[in-house]
This record gives sequence, C-alpha cells and structure tokens, in this order.
Amino acid sequence: MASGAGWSLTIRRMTVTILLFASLAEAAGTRRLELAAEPGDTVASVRDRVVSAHPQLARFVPTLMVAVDEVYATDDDPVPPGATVALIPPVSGG
Amino acid sequence: MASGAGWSLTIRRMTVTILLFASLAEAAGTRRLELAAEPGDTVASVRDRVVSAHPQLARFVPTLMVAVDEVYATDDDPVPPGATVALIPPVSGG
Amino acid sequence: MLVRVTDLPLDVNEAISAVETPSAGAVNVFLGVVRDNNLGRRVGHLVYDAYPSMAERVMRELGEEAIEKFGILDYAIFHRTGKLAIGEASLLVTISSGHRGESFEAGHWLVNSIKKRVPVWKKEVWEDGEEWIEGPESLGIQQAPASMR
Amino acid sequence: MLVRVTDLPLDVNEAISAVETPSAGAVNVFLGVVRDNNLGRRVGHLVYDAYPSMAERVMRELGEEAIEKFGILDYAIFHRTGKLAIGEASLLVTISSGHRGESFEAGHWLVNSIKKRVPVWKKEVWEDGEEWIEGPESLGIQQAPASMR
Repeated sequence: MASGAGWSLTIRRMTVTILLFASLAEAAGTRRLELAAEPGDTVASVRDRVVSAHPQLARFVPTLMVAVDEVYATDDDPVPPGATVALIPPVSGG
Repeated sequence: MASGAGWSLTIRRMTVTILLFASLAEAAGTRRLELAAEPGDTVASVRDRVVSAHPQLARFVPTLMVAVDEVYATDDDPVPPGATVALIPPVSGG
Repeated sequence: MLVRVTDLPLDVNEAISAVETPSAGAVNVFLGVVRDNNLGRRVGHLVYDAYPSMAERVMRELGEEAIEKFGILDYAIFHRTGKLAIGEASLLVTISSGHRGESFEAGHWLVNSIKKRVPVWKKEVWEDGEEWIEGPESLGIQQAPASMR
Repeated sequence: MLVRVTDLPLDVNEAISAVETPSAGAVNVFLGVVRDNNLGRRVGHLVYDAYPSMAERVMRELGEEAIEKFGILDYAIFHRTGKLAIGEASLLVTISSGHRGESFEAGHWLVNSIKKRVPVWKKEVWEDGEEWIEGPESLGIQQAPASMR
C-alpha cells in the first residue's frame, strides 16, 4: 500500500492537469488534458503548450482567465508539477 | 326588502364611523365609534369631536394621520355623511 | 399583483409562484423577520395590528407605482397580523423583473414605502412591559416600561 | 455560510432556513430565473456548465467579503448546473441581516460579484442553434446561428 501511494504521488508530480469548460471543452472535444510538467512552468507556458497541441483553442486565448489550483492567476504565476490549471472563458453564470 | 335597504342607507347617511387602531384603540378601549354627521364636517371637525368625547386621545393628535374612506386626507378635507374616518398613528409595519 | 393582510404564516413559495412569468429573469424576495432585539432592548414577541382593507389598498397602489417607476413585471405583498414569535416573518415583498438591477431597486423602494405608508402597527412585548412602536424606526415614547425611563 | 453547485432544483425554503438567526430582522432572497428571451432572441432552454469546486470556493470568498463589507449575518449561495427550462432558477442568493438596508445592498453586490467571478457558464439554446454566452451580459460571438449573422 505504501509503495502504491508513493508511485501515484510520483506520477502526479510529473504532470499538470488542464481543465476545460463550456466553449473550450466543446472545441477541444474533452474536459481534461494531462501535460508533462516542465521546470519553470508558468501560466503562460502551460497555456501555450495546450494551444500548440489543440490549435482550435487559440481563438479563445485573448479573453481567457486561468486558475491554478482553483485560484485566479496571471501569466507569470508559476505552475508547480501536480497543479491543476483551469482555462476559464468569461464567466456567465447567474 | 326595498324599504329595508332604504332604511339602512338612511342610517349610514346620518353617521360617521371612526376607526381606531393600535395605541389609540387601547387608549379608547374600543376600535370603533359612531358619531352623528354634521353639515360641513371636515377631517379636523370630526377629529375634534372624537377628542372631546374621548379626551385620553388628545395626546395622539400631534402625530396622527387621518384617512377618509381608506384614503389619506388632510385637515380641511370634507367628511361626507356615511364616511369611515380612520385615525392613524405613525405606521410601524414591516 | 397579489396583496394580502393575514393572520396566517406567510408562504414564500406562494408569493414566488404568484409573480412568476416567462419574461422574468429575476425574482427578489424580502422578508421582514421578528428580531430578538430592537434599539438595545430584548424583544419577547411582537403583536401587529392593521387596518386591513386600507392596508391592502395602499399595498396595491405602491405595487402599481413600482411597476411604473422601475418597470418590474409583477409583485406580491403580504403582511401578517397578530402575535408573532422571534424568527417569524411579518412582511413578505416579492417582485419579478426582467433583470436583477430593477428587482433590487424596486424591492428596496417598495419595502421603504410600505414602512412609511401602509397602516400597520407593531407592539413590542418585553419581559417587563410593552409598547406600540410609532413610526418606521422610532423608539416609541408611549408606555415605555419602567426600566427604560 | 452555505454554498452549493448542484444539478438539482434550488430550494428557497432550505436557503432561508440556512441563514435564519434570532438577531436577523431581514432576509433577502434573489433568484436568477431562466427568461424566455435574451437580447432580442427567443430562448428555448439553457445549459449551465461549472467548475464546481472552484465555484464553491469563490462563492464562499464572496459571501465572507459581504459579511465584512456590509455586516450581514449569514449567506447561502446556490447555483444550478445542467439543462434548465424557462422559469427554473439557476442562481439563488439568500442573505440575513439586522436591517433591510444592508440586505438589499449586500444582495445586489453579491449577485453582481457572482456574475463576474464565479466559474459558471451558460449556453443558450434556440430553435435554430446554440451558443455559449461569454461574460455576464454579452451577446456572445462564437457559434452564432446562421439567422443571427
């Protein structure tokens, strides 16, 4: 059990989870992506790798907000390995 | 039946009904008075006759509003025979 | 366009149903509730008196004025009378409108106007006395209990 | 201090019970309701998507900010997700406070803030197309149906 828990922790540390919603989820055909984490990752670098892999998301970038682990973040904010990065189009709840 | 209805109409024409609420009803010990209507009655003249008959109501007069047939009225407004005059202390609903 | 003075508990769901309409994007509900304190005094319960027929007439006038003034779609105004315990609702004002802005503005205006114009009165009852409250926020001056003088 | 993202119908009485407290003299309830029209278009139904865990976190932050800013006593904020028909409530914001003024002010501020910050999105579905709405009042620019171009 202990080694299994350690193994899954290692996997989480190596990746960044990307969450997609609403128009982005429809455009990408998925609500969730996993990216390999890279040293020095920021909001901007992660977003750029998502768009490289899914060019149909490029048109959303100008109005996109980003949250790292459920907190709104700006382009230069770091994205640690294991983080969850949500790409958030302009909200329209209520 | 027709003469009965006419009779009750005559009675109504001869009186003014006074409604009392809240602090005034408690002070007067009643919620309703009947006064004989007098030619040329106004809000002020009716109120004065109520206070003459029930002097314990005098202290309420400075803050009293009056409604004639459910519509707020001022001192000079006429009170026709058969009218219902409500003495309204400052409202405190809600 | 529903108004009511009643000695029965006020039903929020009934009021919401009464104002619902397909073009409404917002419903605002205000409940005036019996607080356990007022102006520093501990309240035991309240007793409401009203002039019911005139109260309903004035509520209707104010509701219609809110439609003209704020463009709301519908309103329901209920006021309860009789003895009310802490936590019970005395006033229920419910509005439907196209958008949220006017629902808050009209609701606030309606509640303020009701408290100024609708012939309803409350008596505060404490452990050591009672008093008819005069005016929408007054401390009252009549029959204050000995402890307050 | 109750927040919830749910695909079940929103229960006004539950929200009111959640915020009731003996010192509350006012409860304000706001319901955002699915309208049959938006910016001139006839709406068939709406579909709401959300990031539920972050939405609840932001709702809680805004509720606490309302307590600090307006001195309200308690709040309950519910947002519904999934397919909603005309007349169904998508948003329910309920506040208790000592007096009426802050209940209206805080309610209005909270609803405005929720619409700006909480990660929830709506898709309008018409007879001839559908569109994710971007921003609190936008017409949206993506995937407009042929009839709108």
